[in-house]
Amino acid sequence: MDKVQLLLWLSMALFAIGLLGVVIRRNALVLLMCMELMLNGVNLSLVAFSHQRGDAAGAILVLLIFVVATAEIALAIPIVLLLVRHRRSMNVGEYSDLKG
Amino acid sequence: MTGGLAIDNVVLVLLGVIALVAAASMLVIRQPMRVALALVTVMMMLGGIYGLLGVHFLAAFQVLIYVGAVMVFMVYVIMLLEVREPAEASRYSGWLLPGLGAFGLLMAALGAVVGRGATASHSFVATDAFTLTAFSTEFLNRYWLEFELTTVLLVGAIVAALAVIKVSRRVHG
Amino acid sequence: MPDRDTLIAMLPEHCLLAGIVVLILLEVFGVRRVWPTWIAIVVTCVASVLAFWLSSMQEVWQLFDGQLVMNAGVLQAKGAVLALAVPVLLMSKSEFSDGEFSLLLLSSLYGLSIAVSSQNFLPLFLGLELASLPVYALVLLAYRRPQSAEAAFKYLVLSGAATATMLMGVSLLYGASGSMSTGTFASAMQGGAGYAQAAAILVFVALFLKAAVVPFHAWAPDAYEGASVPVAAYMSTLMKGVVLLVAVTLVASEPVTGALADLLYVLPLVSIVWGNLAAIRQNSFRRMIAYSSIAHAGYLFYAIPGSPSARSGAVLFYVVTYAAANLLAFAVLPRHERDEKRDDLENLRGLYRRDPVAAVLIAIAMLSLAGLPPLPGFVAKFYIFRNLIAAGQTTYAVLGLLGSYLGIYFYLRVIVRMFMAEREVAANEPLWAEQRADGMSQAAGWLCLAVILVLTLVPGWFIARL
Amino acid sequence: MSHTLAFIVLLPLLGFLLNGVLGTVLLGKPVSERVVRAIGCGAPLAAFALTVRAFLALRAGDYAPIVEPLYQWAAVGGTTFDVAFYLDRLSAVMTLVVTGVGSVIHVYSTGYMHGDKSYGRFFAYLNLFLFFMLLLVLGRSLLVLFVGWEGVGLASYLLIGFWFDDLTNARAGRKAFITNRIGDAGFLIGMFLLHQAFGTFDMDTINAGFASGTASVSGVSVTLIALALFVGATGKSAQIPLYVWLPDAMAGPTPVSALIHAATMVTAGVFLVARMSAVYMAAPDASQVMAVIGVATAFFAATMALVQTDIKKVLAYSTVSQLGFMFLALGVGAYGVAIFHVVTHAFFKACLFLGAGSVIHALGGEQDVRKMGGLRTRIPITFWTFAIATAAIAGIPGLAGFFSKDQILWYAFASSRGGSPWLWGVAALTALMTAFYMCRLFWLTFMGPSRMDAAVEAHVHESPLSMTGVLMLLAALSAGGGYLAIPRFLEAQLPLPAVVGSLEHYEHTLLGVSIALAFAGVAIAIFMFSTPSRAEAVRQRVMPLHRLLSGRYFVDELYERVLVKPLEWVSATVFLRGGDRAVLDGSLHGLASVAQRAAAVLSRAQTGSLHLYVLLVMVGIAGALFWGWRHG
Amino acid sequence: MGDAALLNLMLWLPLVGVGLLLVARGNDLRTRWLTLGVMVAQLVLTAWLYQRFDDTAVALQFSTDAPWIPQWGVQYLVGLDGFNVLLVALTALLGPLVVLGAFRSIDRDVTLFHVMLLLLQFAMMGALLAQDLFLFYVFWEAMLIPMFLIIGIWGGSRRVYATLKFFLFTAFGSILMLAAVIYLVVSLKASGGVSSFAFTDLYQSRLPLDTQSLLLGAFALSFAIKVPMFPLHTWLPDAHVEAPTAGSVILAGVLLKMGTYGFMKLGFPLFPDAARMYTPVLMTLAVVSIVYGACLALVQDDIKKIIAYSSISHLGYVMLGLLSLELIGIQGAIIQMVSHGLVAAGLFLLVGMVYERCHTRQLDEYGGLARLIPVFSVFFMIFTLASVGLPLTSGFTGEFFALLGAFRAAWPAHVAGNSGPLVLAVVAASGVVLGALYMLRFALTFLFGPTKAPHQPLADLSGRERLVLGVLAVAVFALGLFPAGVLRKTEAAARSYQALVLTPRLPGGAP
Repeated sequence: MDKVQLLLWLSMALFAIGLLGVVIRRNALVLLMCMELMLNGVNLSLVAFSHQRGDAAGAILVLLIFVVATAEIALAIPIVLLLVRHRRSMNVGEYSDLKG
Repeated sequence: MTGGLAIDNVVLVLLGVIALVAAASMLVIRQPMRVALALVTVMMMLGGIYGLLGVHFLAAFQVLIYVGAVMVFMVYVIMLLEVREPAEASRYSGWLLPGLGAFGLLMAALGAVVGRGATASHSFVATDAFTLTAFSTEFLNRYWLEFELTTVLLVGAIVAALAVIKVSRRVHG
Repeated sequence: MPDRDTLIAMLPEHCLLAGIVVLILLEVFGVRRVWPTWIAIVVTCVASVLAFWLSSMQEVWQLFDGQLVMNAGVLQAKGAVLALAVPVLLMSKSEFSDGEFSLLLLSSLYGLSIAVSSQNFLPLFLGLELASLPVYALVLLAYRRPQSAEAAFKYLVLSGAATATMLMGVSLLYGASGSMSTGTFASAMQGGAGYAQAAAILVFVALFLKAAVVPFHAWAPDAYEGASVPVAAYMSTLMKGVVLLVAVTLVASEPVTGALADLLYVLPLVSIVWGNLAAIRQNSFRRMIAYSSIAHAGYLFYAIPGSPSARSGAVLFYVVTYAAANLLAFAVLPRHERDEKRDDLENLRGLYRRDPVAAVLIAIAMLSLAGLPPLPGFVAKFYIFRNLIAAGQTTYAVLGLLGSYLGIYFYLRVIVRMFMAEREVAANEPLWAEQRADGMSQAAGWLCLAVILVLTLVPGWFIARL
Repeated sequence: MSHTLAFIVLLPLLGFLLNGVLGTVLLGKPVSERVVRAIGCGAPLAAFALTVRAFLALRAGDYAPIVEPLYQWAAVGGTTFDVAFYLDRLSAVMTLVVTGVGSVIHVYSTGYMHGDKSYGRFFAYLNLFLFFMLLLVLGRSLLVLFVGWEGVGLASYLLIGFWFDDLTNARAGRKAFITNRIGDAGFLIGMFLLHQAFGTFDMDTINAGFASGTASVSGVSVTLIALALFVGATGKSAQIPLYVWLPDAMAGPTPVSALIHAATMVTAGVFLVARMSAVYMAAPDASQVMAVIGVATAFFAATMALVQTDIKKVLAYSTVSQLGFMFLALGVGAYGVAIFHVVTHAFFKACLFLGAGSVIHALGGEQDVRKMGGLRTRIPITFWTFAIATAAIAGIPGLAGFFSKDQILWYAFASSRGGSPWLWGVAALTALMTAFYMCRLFWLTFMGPSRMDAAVEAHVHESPLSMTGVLMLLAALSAGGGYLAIPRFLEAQLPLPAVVGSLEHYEHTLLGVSIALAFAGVAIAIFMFSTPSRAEAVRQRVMPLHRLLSGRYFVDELYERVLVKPLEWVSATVFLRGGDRAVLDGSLHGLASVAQRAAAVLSRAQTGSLHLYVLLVMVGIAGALFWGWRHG
Repeated sequence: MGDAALLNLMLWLPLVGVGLLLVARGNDLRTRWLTLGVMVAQLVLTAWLYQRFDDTAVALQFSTDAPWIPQWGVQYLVGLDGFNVLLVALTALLGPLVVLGAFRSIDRDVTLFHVMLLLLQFAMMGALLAQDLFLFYVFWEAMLIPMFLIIGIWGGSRRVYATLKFFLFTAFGSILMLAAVIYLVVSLKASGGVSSFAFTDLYQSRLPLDTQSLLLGAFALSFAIKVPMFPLHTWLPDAHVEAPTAGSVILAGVLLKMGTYGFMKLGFPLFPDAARMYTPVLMTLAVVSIVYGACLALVQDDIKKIIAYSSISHLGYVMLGLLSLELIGIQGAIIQMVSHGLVAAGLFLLVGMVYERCHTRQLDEYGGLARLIPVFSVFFMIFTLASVGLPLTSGFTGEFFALLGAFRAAWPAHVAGNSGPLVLAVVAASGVVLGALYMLRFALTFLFGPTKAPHQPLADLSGRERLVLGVLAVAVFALGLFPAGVLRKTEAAARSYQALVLTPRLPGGAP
């Protein structure tokens, strides 16, 4: 079993768990955290490949992902705040006025 | 990759297992605060793995940016929002079972991808891990476009966040 | 590093950047005398003209070790996209008076310009992110009703999922080839070794998500409905168009084969049928347009399995015609002090009696969207399906066309409401003139109409330049 | 005189245009009767004069046919369709009858229609009829003939429904048109087959082709052609099974019945067959069919005429019956004799109808013979002329009908082209009935005591000179017309059939029998109807038969039940309700509602739940990857 | 100015008219007169071109050939030939009459109405004149939209249903035709290397039989819906009933003819082998249309529906003639097209005139109109008889030649042992009886009997109405009495149609 392979499996698992979390968890903040988990999964695979190749590009992408993730969270949190204030609930399932 | 130190590999596996367990626990823990802690755990473990792989500066960033900034912010917000969910309320959405099914499918698919990729890609011989110096020079030479873009992105994000906050001020006084 | 090349080739981006800086400065110093939208319009126009000017030079600039490649086609696409942003800015006046809108839109446009010209996944990723991040805020910006936040949140989560999926694909691609260049994609698509094919699929799934192709479409109707009119217009046209341009860049000039090909045959078809059917029962204009845009995403993606030589031309032509029609409809949509009411298709009932010009313009837009000759929507669709049949995919082309037939009904329904239905005017209803879209929006509408008419009369002139 | 024939045809058209178009459309108000009269009668009289002139020219040319091309109607590829007129012995006879009888009936009408609010329209229609009838008899090509053929149908339609305020009149007109159309369809098919065979519609060419036997008929069955044309003839000439329109056609003004439904139009079928005699000579089977149908029609129509109470209906059935005689003659190859009967029939039947018209005129519109009687002294001219014509049709020797009918009977018996004792027997019986019902009619109308209402009786008056003069003229012709040796005149063109040698010696016997039959019929009628109770007793004794006959064998009802109702049922129930509404529109609406329902389902699938959306994404990614994996 | 330029001017004139109307809007009367002027000008130009049309030449005349989308080989290629010359004349003739006919009846949204009329006129002319498949398709579809609005805005109570049905029906056919068009052009390019949409180039295509069949199916579906042929006709009665008079007139006068024109110009000549293979099927459908349409016309209570169903029946004869592949039949079909255009237009105008006065279309609410409005009745009778196919009217010329052609084609087959066509021809011939049946039922109830009308007193036709109907009546008689000149104009085209369809064009065959 090689190391990169192992890390990849872990990375995939994190990605999938993150996605699953978005599907099944009701709490909006937990949902956001699960999205972070997905990105972490991606990061891991990028680092693993970068390590395997001895190439910096993967690592640089990881760095960029850090920044983007931060920016996304910085934007997401106020939106969630707005929703929570209006809805008095953290339950994402209740944010379903728009449908049909 | 059997050439590496055995102890390294053991630690690596250990870190990975902990990360996996922590990630899985994120799905079942009820309180958001504890979910955040689990996530922090995952991040720390990943930071450790990065370190073990020799990408130390990423490990450092992982801890600094993610754990230090993002998660602290998150925790702060969790504390700020004291919306009490009714205790009897499920932590899960109505899509738990379908979600689990889809998860199974997705894992199988991703697993198959990784499994198949293994046969094809492990012909690579690990070259030396790149150093921080190499990384830095490359980042500043080849990739300063990304640097510029990141800057714009951050500016945009800040403006956006400000705009959102402005809206929320307008709406809720 | 050839700095002069960078300076010249990225003139449109620089111009946008300059605009952003100026707007920030205005904001910082609290200058109120200059209306920010004007600046944004000027900047966008200049950037567009610059892009076209550069494209006319027929040169190829390789920037940053080939991470960005500016050739005539890319620059032309960029010019077109930027030009199409002008109506969006024009119609924003009535909704947004502050500078944020312009600022965010310019940032997003900057991202789009980068994404279009990227030949490397790093700038591509950043460009797409830069394009979408401000839009989350834009969806929320005209907070007229609480649903806007919901819309923004849904858009953010799904877009985040798209980003993660794409990055996973990129990562696998990187693992398989050791390079971040988009050139690796085309070979991976052919069913290359290891993770390559899965990587290609993941990347395309992400594009499907961003362009709202069934089954990754569900965010679009909610997001559009919650967003204000100019933002919905922007999302449904420019954002979607750029995703498609990116897709075309990725597949380069390779024929699509393998599993990805299957996806590209089936999913667009499902999209066309689904979007067109679901639109039938909508009562919200924006939601209807959203479903229509889902169907149009289907048509657009059918350009990819079409014959490679004409892909980019077909996509660009389609994007321009589709966007022009969509923007036209949004621009002249009658106003209402309540956003939900403005959105309500009932608001269009008997519009011809109240505002014939608006009714006729919306009708033209609808007919073009439905792909009925002689309007350019038809030529665009013809272009796409011609390529598909030329590539030997007659069955899917026929099915796709049949799917497009399903769509005719709901476009006609709008026309029926405007022309063939009467509405009693409530006593306290504002005068017709007050409901008419403002002058700037109308100007945007006429602009789009001009584009449509030119494309109707001399489509060959335009196609020759693609 | 290169365009005489054209003028003959076009003059009545001019009359029609002047009276009809100018009178009705342009001025919008009625033109004075005097102007109408001048135009309306002037045109046929001038046509008659021209016909005489043309006839003289024909004779001067030793009866070589005169061909007068007018213009080329159409040309497709190498095939041309010309409008040309053709005058030979046959068409000369017909033209003379048409213009001659036509003219006098026009004159008669000036009196009969006096005071009608649509005076101008009437003459316009009559002129239109003449135009088409002349087109029919003078056309060189079957196509021109067909134009006239359809045209006279139109004129007949318009004239039957002339008093259209009463819907029954208009209905009768429609019935005539439709029934004729059925025949026309057959005619068309026959024409097409001829064109297939000869590549032309010119009848002289076709006849020549058949006569010489050199024509390549290219696989087209002559019998089929002959039968198809005969179908056309049964329509126009009121033969079984298409005779039903003619009795109803009596709804039109009486001069119309005289002109169209007795003297001229209804004989068009006879003319057609005579015109195309070469075809029928080549088709003995079809001729046999024609003879049988003819005699059957003659017989059944006569039986129906026995019990009719409407004066015009009796004459109508009599006309059908006489037409049957003509077809019998045609069927046994005696074309000239048939035409001879056409001519004599035109005289006496026109006289009868016009006489009946005079009676009706006198009685202010009464048509029921049961309410007449005793008119002998009140309207003497009518009485006498009617008497002569009745005698003529009954076959009293010396009068016109005797000659022609006797010849028909003879050839039916002895012709080598299908004559048989059976045909003769039935025809003779019919002749007996003819004499009987005509005499009955005559007796009931003129003799015996008056059965008129007092109000009617008060103003019974003899008709004006314009009418009585015409009656006298026609009576004279009815009396003397038999001396025109038309069969011999036509023999050069339409040779009489050979008589079966072994039967030749029966000629005089048969002659005696037919005279006896005529007198017998008259005698029985007088015996029965001179004492009303006797007739009533007979009626009572044969009540079921009487009901059957006066119900006209219930053929109309049968047609209604078998043809009209089923057609309506199929159209309304099967096609409209079943086909259009249920199946076609139904499946369409079904599809539409499927689409609507699908739309509803898709719309409901969009629940607004973010979880679901992401789940879709998740399944989508997994599915896409699996697809790729499966794909290799 | 050259004749080609005149042709272009004629084609584009309505669009110029639209511009004028937009400038001069606001005054209804001015709008009407302007539109009328434009239509008359077009008619004059058409008349000039018609008499300049050289009937001996097979080639396209007064043609313009300019690249439009050169990358695909799409040309702006228009011109007159024997195929379209009569229909162009018919369209131009009906134009002013429609405007005149609607002079009083349209009082709402007058400008829009006339703009739509002009656009429709433009599209119809374009579809007829186009000699490039892409251009044809564009015009073909462009006809729908103005008609959609005309029915939908100025129609009766169920107008929205009717107009949507009309649109969706027609568009369905067009969509499949579009696929076929693309396939045809792509395969032409793939086999021969020519990238062209010009009819003449497409006539050179060689496709295997099964491909031809599929493509013909797609084209035929589109055209058959337009004609309309059984069982694709159900849109027509609804559309006619709900449409305003002008809409019905154009619909019956020109639009339906587009279907048969399409068959003649495109459907059969493009795919001759398939066309010959499927002739029995199509011919059966044509005859079924004749009978079915007539039967349905027989039981309608709505005066417009009677005429609508009669159209189905009448156009069956056109199809019959076209399918006979006999020169006479083809010529008959062409004449029948024009004739039906005139007659149906006349009848719809008449019905519209009476509807304007009485506001009901129920047949049994009328009676004895001949007494009330005699001039109207005379015209009504003329057009009824023309519809019945009485000699001397155009209806006879068309029906007669079409049937004769069908017989001439059927007989050899019958001799060879295949009696199917003959049976069809005989049934078609007996259709003339049904035609008389329903039209005379109509006339009987409408014109005759005791006078009955929902609105009395009725005014008889005005001078304007008389003019409109008079022109049509003259045309009807002219075509019935002197068809020779008209037939000469189309003979070359009929021949080339015949040759195109009769010549096998499978791949690998001798060229």
